[in-house]
Amino acid sequence: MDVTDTEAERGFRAEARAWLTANVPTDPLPSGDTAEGFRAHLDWERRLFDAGWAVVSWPAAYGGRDASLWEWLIFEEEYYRAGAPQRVTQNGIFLLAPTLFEFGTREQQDTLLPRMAAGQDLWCQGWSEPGAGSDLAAIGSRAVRDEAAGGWRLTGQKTWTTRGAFCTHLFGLFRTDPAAGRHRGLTYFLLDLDSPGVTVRGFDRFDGDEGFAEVFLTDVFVPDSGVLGGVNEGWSVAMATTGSERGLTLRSPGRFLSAADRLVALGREHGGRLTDVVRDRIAGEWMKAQAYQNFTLAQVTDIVEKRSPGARSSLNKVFWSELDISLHETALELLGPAGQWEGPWSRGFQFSLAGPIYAGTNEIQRNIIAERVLGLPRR
Amino acid sequence: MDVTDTEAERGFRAEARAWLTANVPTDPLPSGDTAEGFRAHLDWERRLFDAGWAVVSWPAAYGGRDASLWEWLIFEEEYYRAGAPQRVTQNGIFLLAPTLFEFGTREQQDTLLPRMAAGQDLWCQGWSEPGAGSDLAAIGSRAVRDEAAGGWRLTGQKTWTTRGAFCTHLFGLFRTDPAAGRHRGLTYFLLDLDSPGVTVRGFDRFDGDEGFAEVFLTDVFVPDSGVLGGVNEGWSVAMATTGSERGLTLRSPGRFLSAADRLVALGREHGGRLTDVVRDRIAGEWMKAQAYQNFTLAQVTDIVEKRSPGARSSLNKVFWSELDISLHETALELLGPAGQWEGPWSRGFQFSLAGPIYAGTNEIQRNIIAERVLGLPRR
Amino acid sequence: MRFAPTTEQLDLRDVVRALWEDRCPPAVIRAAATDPADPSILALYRDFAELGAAGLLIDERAGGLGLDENYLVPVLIEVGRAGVPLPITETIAVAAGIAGAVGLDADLAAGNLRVACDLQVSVPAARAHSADVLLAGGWGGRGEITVLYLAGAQLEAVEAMDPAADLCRIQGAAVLHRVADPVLVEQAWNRGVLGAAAELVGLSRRMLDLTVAYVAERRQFGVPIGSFQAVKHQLASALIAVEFAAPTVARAGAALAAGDEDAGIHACTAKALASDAARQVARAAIQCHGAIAYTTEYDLHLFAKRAWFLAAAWGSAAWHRDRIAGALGLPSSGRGPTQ
Amino acid sequence: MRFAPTTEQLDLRDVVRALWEDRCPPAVIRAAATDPADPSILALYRDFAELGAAGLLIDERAGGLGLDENYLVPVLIEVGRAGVPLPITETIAVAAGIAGAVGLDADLAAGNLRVACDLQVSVPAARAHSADVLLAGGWGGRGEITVLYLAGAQLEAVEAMDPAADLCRIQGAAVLHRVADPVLVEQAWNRGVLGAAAELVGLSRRMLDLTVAYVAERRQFGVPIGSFQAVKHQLASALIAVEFAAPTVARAGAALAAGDEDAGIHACTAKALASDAARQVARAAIQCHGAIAYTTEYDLHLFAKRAWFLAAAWGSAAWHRDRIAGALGLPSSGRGPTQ
Repeated sequence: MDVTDTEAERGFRAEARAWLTANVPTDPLPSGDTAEGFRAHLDWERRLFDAGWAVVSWPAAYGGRDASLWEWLIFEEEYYRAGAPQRVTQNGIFLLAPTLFEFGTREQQDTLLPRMAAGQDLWCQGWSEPGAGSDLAAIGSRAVRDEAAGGWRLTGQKTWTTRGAFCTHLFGLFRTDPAAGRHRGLTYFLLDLDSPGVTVRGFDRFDGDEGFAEVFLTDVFVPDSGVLGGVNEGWSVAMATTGSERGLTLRSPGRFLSAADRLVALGREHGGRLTDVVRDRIAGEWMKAQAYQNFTLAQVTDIVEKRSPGARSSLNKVFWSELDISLHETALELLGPAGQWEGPWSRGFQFSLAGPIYAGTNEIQRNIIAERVLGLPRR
Repeated sequence: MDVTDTEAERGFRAEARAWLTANVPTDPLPSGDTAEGFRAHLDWERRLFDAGWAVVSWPAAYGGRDASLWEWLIFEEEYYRAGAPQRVTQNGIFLLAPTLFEFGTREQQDTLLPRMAAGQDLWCQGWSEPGAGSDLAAIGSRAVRDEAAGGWRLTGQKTWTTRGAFCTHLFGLFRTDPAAGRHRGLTYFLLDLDSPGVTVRGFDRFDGDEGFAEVFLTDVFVPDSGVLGGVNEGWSVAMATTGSERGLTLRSPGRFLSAADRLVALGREHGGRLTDVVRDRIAGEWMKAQAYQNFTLAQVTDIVEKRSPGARSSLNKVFWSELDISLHETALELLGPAGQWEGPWSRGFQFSLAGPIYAGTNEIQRNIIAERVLGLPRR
Repeated sequence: MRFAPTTEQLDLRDVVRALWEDRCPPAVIRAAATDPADPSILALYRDFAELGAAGLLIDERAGGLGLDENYLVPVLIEVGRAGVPLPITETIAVAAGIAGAVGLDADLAAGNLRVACDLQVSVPAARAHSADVLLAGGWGGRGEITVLYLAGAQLEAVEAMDPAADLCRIQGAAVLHRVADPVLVEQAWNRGVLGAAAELVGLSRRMLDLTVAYVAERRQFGVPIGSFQAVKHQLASALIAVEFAAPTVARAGAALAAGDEDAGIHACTAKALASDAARQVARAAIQCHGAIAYTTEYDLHLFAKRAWFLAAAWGSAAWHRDRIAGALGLPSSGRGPTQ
Repeated sequence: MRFAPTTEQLDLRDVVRALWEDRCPPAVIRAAATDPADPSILALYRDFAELGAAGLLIDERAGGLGLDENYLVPVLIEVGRAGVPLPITETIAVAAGIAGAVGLDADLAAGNLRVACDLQVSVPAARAHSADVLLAGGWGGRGEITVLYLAGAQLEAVEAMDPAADLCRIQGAAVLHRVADPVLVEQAWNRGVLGAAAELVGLSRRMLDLTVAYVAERRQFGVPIGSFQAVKHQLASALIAVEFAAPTVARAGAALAAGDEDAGIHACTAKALASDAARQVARAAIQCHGAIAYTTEYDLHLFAKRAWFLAAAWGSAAWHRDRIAGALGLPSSGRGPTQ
């Protein structure tokens, strides 16, 4: 066990902290899930990119710093500690990019990754459909071969597309072989939302922001260069991305350590009315955030030493999503009726409720844990 | 809404309270789930019977008082408030007797009920088998027709038979038509444990008491008078009893009101070290006991007015069994390390853990609630 | 002993339920979120008052129905079920006794007066835009209650999670009366607590109904998602919470109606259980719906947000447990919850 | 940065695990419940000491291994997994530093000394019958620790839920030494807390293993009961609790080994999470087993009762949360838990 930064890591941490301290906007930006807020966040993303902090773990050639996983964790910790803005580009950077690195052609990587890092192409995710949510393999949107044009014609509907109304590109699964079984016959496509035949309709999320979109596609042409991985191999390609989403990349411990610290600060700030009951809960939430960090450090060690976490990343997903809710519930309990007013904790509470639903519901995650980690029998 | 006793009910309550005050042993009896304790409890049961309090809701002819359901609730409330001993005859009185009243012949009723009320015949339940616990319909013990002798030959094994080592008689289900489906071909038998071919082996429960028994049957003869309800109709006959077990009869609100009051008293007694956290939990437990009473009063009203609670009795079972655990957990939390010592709260805690398991596991009860109360689809 | 509503109580409930089903679909809640003083919202109150329900607790001599809390509970459960964006608990329950003391009872019974409450005299009042009168003070059933006219007052909106909460800080309202009678102040508080508890039961049932309907119809993996045990058990647990809170709310209503000494204890118990039940139901309902719960186009969020709001109002569950613990003689550090 | 045991730590763990698998089956726990001073129990300790593990934390000059808490944690997890009915945490963890200060370190490292603890000086000590020395005082890492000889003392048994707890009130033990060095007293406490947490992780894993094996094999309704979602989800949740407690225990071990300033905070966190996890696992394990869990013939109860006992010892989860809250600067009423 060695839980201290190396000298190089200390230097990396100091550099990140110094830059963030100097550059993080002092006033919070408007929500990145509104048209206006999205623009403000994009400006921030571009500043991050210009200073080399947008994609620290990527190769320098694509705008990164070749940072190790440990350095990435350090950056995330500092990022959240500094109260820096949410990453509105995260669906591209954290979900699509790992897949591009693993399955993309060199040409796809060279073309798409630098533009993604720079915030020029803004990617949203096209997994869910009205009839395919938890049951992703039920996807019905179709892609039909257009041999003459050297590509595919896409038709169907995607929904729950986070920030879809503000993005420029979409990645998602489409059915290329309707005769094949549920998981087979799907292909992973990359497409420009400006293509003819695409209509995007934004709609409001729980907390009032226009955070979702429906994407309607009618005979949308995508050239062969827009296929990621093999034709009819979309399921396994997508599962690699989903693995990233469920695993480390989306939810770094820094986020929860910083949220727990804010909860503790809230408790101190309202110390005059802090009951022992809420105090006990705050301590419990703080401990869970520590546990999440410790679990993640162990998991990163495994990844670094080539022991794949596999289905254990489902433990991660369930834990952080439930921690996020209980942490916010505790804050609302402390605030009393004022917890019901518009504010960072009430917004955070609403947002947290989505955690056990997206990226594979916690019910599905618990099935995975039971079957693949504990080895319980399937039905 | 009228939640006050009528004048007659007030009189009944006063009479019960006076008798219990004068007669409940001041020192607690040894556990009724040991051989010695069982005898002590039987003495108590016989005193109850002699004074007419053993089976208040039964006809006077069988040793009861023809009490209404409301009076029965009043008696139970007073019984627990007085700290009177557990009823070691309860499996007969509360589980078999309702079935005898509904399905028994006049002769069975006249023969068996008075002896049961008087504590002369001591009945244990023979439902579970090693391979048939939650899945009661998987019963494999067989009864084969012995036409010549005018009865049946029973062979098989029953288990988890509460207080089986101390009882004189067993009621249970046996398979009379092996060719019929799971729920069909079962018959409800009544038999004397002294019959040739019966072996009873007591075994220890969690809390160290010899509370369970295995009953082995080899070619045990039971005459036709030992069949309750029709041959091959055991399932529906048994389900009526199970309904009683899951419903009102076993768990009267008096038991939980009295346990909640004892918990409150414990909190006051340990007031010097009572934290606000435990205080909050005690109040919560006390409230749940009130809720259980209120729910039961509504349910009794429904029964009195001929609106069957049906599957709603499963709500009852889940609620009291989980209340019983959380109530005891709260007491152990208050007591700290001393909660781990042998004592009424640690014994009660261990006992409470069986609640969500027996009389239909809470998993099965929640299935019933979801499917039959909420109307969710079966698989 | 009889623990069930009477036929008259059931009839009243059915009439009120039918009114809301007809006149208060979710679109009305959405309209209130946009403009809480929308004429259609006020018209809705007139329809309700025409049933006589505005004066439910008011003496017949003042034009009321002269009924008691046994009737109030089923009516307010229906208010909760429909998510009615009007201060009905405040008007027909909290204000009824106070109105009698200050000569406003006939107006209130006639449906000409709607009331908002600011019992902590610092907290924004809910639904002030659709109220004519404000009751200030009386938190916990103690102190005095000031009756103020809202005409001419300045209302400063406070944005809330519940889009139909219509929270306002109020300044410049004219003081009309002060009521210091401890019996009336305590009664007003207990009725508010009871009313919030009843609304929470109704809200819980509405959320459960929506969820049961959704999971029975929504298919994934080739079956309705309601056939999965994980969904079944979450909803069964949620139902248990509601079905044990509901008779406790009824019991509190009966205790208040009978003037029982421990009526306040029953009201505390009812509010604590109904608040916790509603929060549990909201959580299960959102989780079992999945992503659609998370959109504003679907109705569930309207009821969930109202439930969270009411669970935190009129004393949180923890506040009521603290009060009960005190009544049970359990010693406290003295740092109990304040709201 | 590297957050994983070293090869040496894993090797030590494997050796200890193999020892218990061979020598400490559940029958040994049952034997200890009947006679805690049974010679076979003491022989078991000699086998353990022969591995050198008795002196794990003791200086090599005194015949110990001179290792640190990074090695202690995996060893004590195995002690928990096997439910070893010996005061191992007390002897090899709590007493190690104290023994050095009073010249008992060589005896302890040689396996000639077993230690029981009564840190509150009023609470019965666990496993006193198999101990030679008692440490009294030092609760919470404060005050002084008295070292007493148990030879000739009167032991009055206190019956406990855990049949192998061997709880005793002790009188007439001869005082041998007093240790007031605050560093040693705090270290002894932190190591006890860490040790209990590690044992709880091992107990949790054992209970989970038993349950997973049972539900995979037990059939009802024509299928293994482990194929029901309700069983799967209970066990998945239980696993999550353990798998997030375990690295936190490892982190506390590392912090103590490194002498970190906040090592005590990590130890508190570890004990709180491990206690809550073990209680959750015990509950899920019993429920998923059904009736068989409820018999003493089956083994599960041995581990569940040990887990409940340890969860309540060395500071309950609530005690440690209170301490953490204090360290985080959260104001308190001052009426925190005392144990």
